[in-house]
Amino acid sequence: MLESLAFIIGTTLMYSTPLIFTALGGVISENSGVINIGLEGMMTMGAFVGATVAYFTGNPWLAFLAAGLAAALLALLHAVASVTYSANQVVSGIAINFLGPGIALFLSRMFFDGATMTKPIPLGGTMPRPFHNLFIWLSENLSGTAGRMFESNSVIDLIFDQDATVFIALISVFAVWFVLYKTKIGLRIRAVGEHPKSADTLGINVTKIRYFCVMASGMFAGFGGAALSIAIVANFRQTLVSGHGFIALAAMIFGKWKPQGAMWACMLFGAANALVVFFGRAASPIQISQQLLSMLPYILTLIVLTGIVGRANAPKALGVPYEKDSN
Amino acid sequence: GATEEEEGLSMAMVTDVGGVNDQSFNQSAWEGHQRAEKELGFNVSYLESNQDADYHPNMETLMGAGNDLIWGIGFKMGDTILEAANNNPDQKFAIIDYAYGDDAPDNIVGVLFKEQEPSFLVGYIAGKMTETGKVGFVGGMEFPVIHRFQYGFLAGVAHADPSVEVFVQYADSFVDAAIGKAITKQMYLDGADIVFHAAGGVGDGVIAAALEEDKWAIGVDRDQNDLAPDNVLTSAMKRVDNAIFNVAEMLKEGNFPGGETVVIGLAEGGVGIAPTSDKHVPADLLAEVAELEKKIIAGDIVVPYSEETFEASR
Amino acid sequence: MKSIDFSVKAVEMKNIIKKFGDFTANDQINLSVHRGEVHALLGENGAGKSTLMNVLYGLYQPTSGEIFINGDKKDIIDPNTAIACGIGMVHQHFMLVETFTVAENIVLGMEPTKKGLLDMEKAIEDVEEISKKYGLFVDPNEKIYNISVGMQQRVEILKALYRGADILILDEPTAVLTPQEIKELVQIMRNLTEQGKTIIIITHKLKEIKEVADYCTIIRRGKYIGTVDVSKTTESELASKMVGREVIFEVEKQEKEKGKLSLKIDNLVVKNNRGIDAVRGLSLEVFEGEILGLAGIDGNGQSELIEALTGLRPVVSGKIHVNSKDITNKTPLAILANKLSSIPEDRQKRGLVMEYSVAENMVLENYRIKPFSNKGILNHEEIKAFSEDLIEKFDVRTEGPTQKVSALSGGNQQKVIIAREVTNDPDVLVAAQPTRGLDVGAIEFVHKALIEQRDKNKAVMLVSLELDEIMNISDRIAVIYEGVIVGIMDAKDANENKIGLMMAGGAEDEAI
Amino acid sequence: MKLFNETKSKIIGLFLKENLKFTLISIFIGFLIGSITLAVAGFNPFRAYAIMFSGVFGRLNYIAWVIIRSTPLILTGLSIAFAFKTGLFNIGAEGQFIIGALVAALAGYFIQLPAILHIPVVILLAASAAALWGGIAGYLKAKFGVHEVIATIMLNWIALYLTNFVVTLEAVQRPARPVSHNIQPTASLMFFQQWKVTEEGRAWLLDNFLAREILRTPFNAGILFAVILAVVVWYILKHTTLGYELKAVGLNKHAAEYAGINVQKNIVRAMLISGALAGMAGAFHVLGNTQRVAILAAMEGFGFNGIAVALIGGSTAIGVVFSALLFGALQYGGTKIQLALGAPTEVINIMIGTIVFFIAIPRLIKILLAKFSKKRGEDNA
Ligand SMILES: Nc1ncnc2c1ncn2[C@@H]1O[C@H](COP(=O)(O)OP(=O)(O)OP(=O)(O)O)[C@@H](O)[C@H]1O
Ligand SMILES: Nc1ncnc2c1ncn2[C@@H]1O[C@H](COP(=O)(O)OP(=O)(O)OP(=O)(O)O)[C@@H](O)[C@H]1O
Ligand SMILES: [Mg+2]
Ligand SMILES: [Mg+2]
Repeated sequence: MLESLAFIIGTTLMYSTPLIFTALGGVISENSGVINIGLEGMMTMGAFVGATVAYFTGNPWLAFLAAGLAAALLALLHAVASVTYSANQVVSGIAINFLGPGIALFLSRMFFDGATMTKPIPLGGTMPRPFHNLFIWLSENLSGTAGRMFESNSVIDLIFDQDATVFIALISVFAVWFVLYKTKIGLRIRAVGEHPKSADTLGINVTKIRYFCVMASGMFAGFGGAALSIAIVANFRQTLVSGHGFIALAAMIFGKWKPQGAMWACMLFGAANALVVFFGRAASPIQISQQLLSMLPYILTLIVLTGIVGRANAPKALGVPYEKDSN
Repeated sequence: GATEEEEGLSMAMVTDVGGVNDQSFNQSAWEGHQRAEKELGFNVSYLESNQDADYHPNMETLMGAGNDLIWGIGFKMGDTILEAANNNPDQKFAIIDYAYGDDAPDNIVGVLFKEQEPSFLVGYIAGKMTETGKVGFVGGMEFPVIHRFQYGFLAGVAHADPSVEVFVQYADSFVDAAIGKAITKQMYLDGADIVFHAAGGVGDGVIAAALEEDKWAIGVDRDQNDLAPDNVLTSAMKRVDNAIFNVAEMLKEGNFPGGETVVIGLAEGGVGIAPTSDKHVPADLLAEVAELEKKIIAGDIVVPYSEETFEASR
Repeated sequence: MKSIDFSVKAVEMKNIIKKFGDFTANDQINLSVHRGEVHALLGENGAGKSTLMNVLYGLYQPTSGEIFINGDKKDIIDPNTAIACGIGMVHQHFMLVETFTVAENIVLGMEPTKKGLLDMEKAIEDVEEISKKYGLFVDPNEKIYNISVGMQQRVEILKALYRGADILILDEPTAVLTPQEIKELVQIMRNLTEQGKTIIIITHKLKEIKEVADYCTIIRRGKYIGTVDVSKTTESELASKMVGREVIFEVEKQEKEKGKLSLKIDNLVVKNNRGIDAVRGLSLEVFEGEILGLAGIDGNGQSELIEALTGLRPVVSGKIHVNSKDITNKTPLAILANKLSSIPEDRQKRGLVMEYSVAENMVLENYRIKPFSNKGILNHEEIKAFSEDLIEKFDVRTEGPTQKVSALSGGNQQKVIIAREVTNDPDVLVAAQPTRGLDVGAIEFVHKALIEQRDKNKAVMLVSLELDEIMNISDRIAVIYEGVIVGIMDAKDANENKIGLMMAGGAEDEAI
Repeated sequence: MKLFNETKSKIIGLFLKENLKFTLISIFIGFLIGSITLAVAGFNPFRAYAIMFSGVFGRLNYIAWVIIRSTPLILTGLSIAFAFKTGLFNIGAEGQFIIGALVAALAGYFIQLPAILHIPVVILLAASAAALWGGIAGYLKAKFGVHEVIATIMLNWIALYLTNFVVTLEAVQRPARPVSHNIQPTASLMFFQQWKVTEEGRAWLLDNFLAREILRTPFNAGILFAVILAVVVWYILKHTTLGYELKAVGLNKHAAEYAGINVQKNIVRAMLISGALAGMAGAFHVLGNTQRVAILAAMEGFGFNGIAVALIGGSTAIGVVFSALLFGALQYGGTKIQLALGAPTEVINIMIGTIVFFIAIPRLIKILLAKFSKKRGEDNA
């Protein structure tokens, strides 16, 4: 029983990790006032670059960073359009969603003999699990109950023996929250998202902050993609991301543009999927058609949303380009 | 190139949405074409499809390019090909994973694989090798092809040891690797130690789970041992390349089996277990498998391929 | 107690030219201000006052011209430079982040930090300290959306002072203030000059200039007209310099008997956005052929009252009758049909669809009826003819009915609304802040239009924060305070002190 | 006649508009970036474009294919453009398409009626179901303030799994196939579908090259409906009180509310109409082309591509028709360069992305144009 619960929690964490990264990206960009509907495209870019770098170098950390960097570069396009050239941010984001996968698959064909998938990442090239060896050591060296607590498939093992990305994601939530609400730059970011002109009159460089945020947004979306391609699985293929970016976008709005809110929304979604897996197994006490069960996460999200009273508070200047010489 | 002017036969294929280098049966199909090019002197080419709506126009494009034989790779192209064959009686077609039955027009060949046969063999291996008495099967979506894998596997396990329990779960997706990983981990948690998948991209998650939990996974379609050399026990292979090469050969020899359904099983060398199986499967067990193979070829064992045939066989 | 130091020119702007494309907003403007002086900047709407000040504050770059601060030539390339020169600016439209606290707004851009982290405790201390120093009391922890406009303005001033500003620019600081708040502001300005600060104030209100300013520079259509010593001039002289002609202040208005009861509000209770009662048992009657002025400080329930009257906000209890028909909690459409129209408070938010043409806006309430549409099909010709007619009648300055309203000036946008509402031929016309931000000419026009309605025997309810306006054109005046009417009087019996006191919550007969 | 004249002047007006100029320049830049990409990958871009051009216009049946491909995109594009006009972002056209297709397949198979009734009944049912699907998002937004972007993303997935569930029901699924039964011939919109495979039809087609070229494709009446619907959408937005209200709500809901327009009702109405349009895209796709629905392993992208179509078309009805044709031509032509050169078709996505990207930034184009013309001016001097 307890193990079942632990499994559901563990699966929730695994499933929601790529979403959390990506939704955090959305949080950062949108708090500075730039809509980022291009998360899906940025995530695809990150997933591809992560898998490719991991394949060629065998170094997951380098791959992870490269994924963030590549997606940030893609985000730079979005920043140029929406910050410098006052683009319609939704349109620019949609463009990113064509460009990201387009470029990623194009490059994939160049690097992998025409394939739209990468080769499997060699052993050791994927994200390590930081507690894995510790738990094994503990279970072998502690005696009695204490040892059993860390055994494979024990509650602790099921919940905590996760890819490093899971912990990085959770830390990132805290870090983004901290930056947004506890630091100078965070105050400025939020000011720019709410009232860019006010920030400008106080000598804050709106353009710089928005560039920074949009690129950070890309970086996190890239991390999200990499969390799929080098942690959950060990390769990239065309269909790997399929829709996760949009789910993260929804989670970000659902979480009312707050890092912790976005995280909970992603976890809700992850938990719903964990339940689908749990109830979908043969031994499950309830037997429902798999297709009906698959709808659960989406229906659940809709229901929860209607239950949330009041409208979500988007940053006031969200989607409005800031132009200096106008009233 | 110069070859364009040569008086060789031409053969082309339309891939399904996976693309030609999908490290799965589209790729295998293309390898079959390439072999036909090399050994039989065919001119070969392919067109990729990005969505279902591409099949028909791609087919037309290949017809326009003047090919002698056009392949559709995947059952989803079944109707498209039938229609094209009806409209163009002079054009020859063939399709993988689809059969038209008796009223097929005679310019069309359906190629079916007995996926249940290699699945039976890997099921037998799993049934023998499991230490926990539990194994798993992860399916993509509930398609007849996937059912053939599933029931062949079930029968194989039962043949090895009727007391071994098999967890069967479908992901209802061919793409969501994370779901595949979660299902597989769940199966391991429930005590399974070997999991077989027939689930496309979802299978990436299955193999990732095996790698992480250091348990066994069984690959599908091609030899997937490269994905996790220490954890992919064996694979149920489907030699689309051989099938295509064989039909091409028949075409060249003037025996194009138009109007027929070519069913390829162990006997025809179109399916089998992965050559790397000897890495992890003990030799004596492989010997048993070889025996079974012979029996299947001889018709002594008829492997079930659907729920009904499976129930009937028990 | 004047503290002007005539030896130092705190600000000197020479031959400033600022062009927006082909349009010259500032054409060779000169401005010189001594240290410790209150210098007023006067001009009609669009004269270029804000532009000039934005140039001084580094928000705009002048096309040509020179700026000297305390005698030194400065290149003010951005607000940071301006701040470094000791310039602070309170903008016409407040520059506050509504979701932030007072303290967060004040320190934004110059945040105190501790070990690299935001030090909000220090920020709050700092704010308390300067607010004590200059007598500008605020609650540092309150969110901006929770405080009054007057408070918000203090926050704006504190923002400048926190940055060590010696030269303060106040762009129309009194436009949104109550008489009491204006008095306080005047006091604050005196305090500041006593402490050696220099102030440049933009305002349309001549009375205020007379009251606080030492010198006044007048701008007309982007051109420098001159600088006058305020103590040696009169209000009407200033006015005629500003517009270039004589201005009549008094509105012509014939005596008129009021008719029968038209709008009856009975014990009305309405909640605000935060769910708190904003209108709390308010009763009021407006009769045919009168203008009832509703005076009151912003935020005492006026907005909620108007929204309830027009069907935009639910009534919790109480009744509203128009011509003895109950319109309580009816839809806006039903209320329109019952002949209550309104000129909304916020013209761009409520009154107009900015991306629609003038013609389309003219029929915003009437597009559903003949002849503008028939069975759901619009008749563009009729709409065009109708709006051409109104454009002419109301003297809307526009290229034509197909021009987008967003391209019109504020005054002309307001004319579109008034034309539309008046043409509805309502029995009751509720006009909320109808002249906010308009220049003298436009104000004259609006006032005439309202009086015309009254003379046509309509009931007009004028809700305004401008006491002068209320006193000028109302027949009766009601004062609203904390959601109830605290006094009603004939305009003849009203005076500024009396109303001002009631607006601040003091009873009629008690003096504090 | 009046309508015709107005339409004509509208079209002429459109070509004079700045927006169109920017769109054309964006398309040009898209091709430019596409050619750079191809060149970098070692393919001759001129050859590639020549192949694409002849692959699209070279034969009558190629043109027919482009039209077939563009038909659903016109409608999903219209759906999204319509929602844009009313201030809503309907990411859910994909799901509404799926629902429309599903219902069309079911009604086309189960209902027995003569063609003259069957077709309209099927279309009506499909449009209504999809309208409801879109309406859910509208209702959730109007009633609970749920952001339509989230609601429609969720509804897309629900639609997908719902289809997969329904298609696998015994009564619906073709035995042992992952598809539904084919619709009755009475519901088909394909031209001469029955006749063209009869002996007589074949014989006739053999002698009539042009007809044969077109009829070898599933050329169907969908395009006619799509164009008619584009005109209807244009007419609604331009000439009806409904359109006036919807646009007013989209542009400024506060003013609309003040003027007595029921904002909530109009949000729902807008989503109903938008959903109906996307649903009809699905219906025509089934009735005209596929004749059935299949189990979906992933979204097919008709709705998502519709977003790009709407954007390239400037969210105007006429613009959408042209941009859908461009989109269809690019996608169809893209497969030809793969066959001829082995060039990756992803270059098409890069081109489309580039076009949409530059459409987002008319300002940059303006600056580029100004520089360009200035330079020319200097050269002349
Ligand atoms: N950024 C801008 N771009 C183009 N024109 C501008 C810009 N800012 C101001 N203008 C124009 O310059 C003129 C002067 O504007 P400004 O805001 O300085 O007027 P003002 O004197 O402050 O008027 P008001 O009393 O209404 O505040 C106006 O006609 C205005 O439309
Ligand atoms: N954070 C976002 N990410 C993606 N798209 C967005 C986001 N916010 C808004 N949009 C899209 O942009 C459009 C404008 O959104 P906005 O929030 O202003 O509308 P709204 O929800 O009607 O406003 P309100 O919150 O005042 O009711 C919507 O159609 C929405 O789909
Ligand atoms: Mg101004
Ligand atoms: Mg001004």
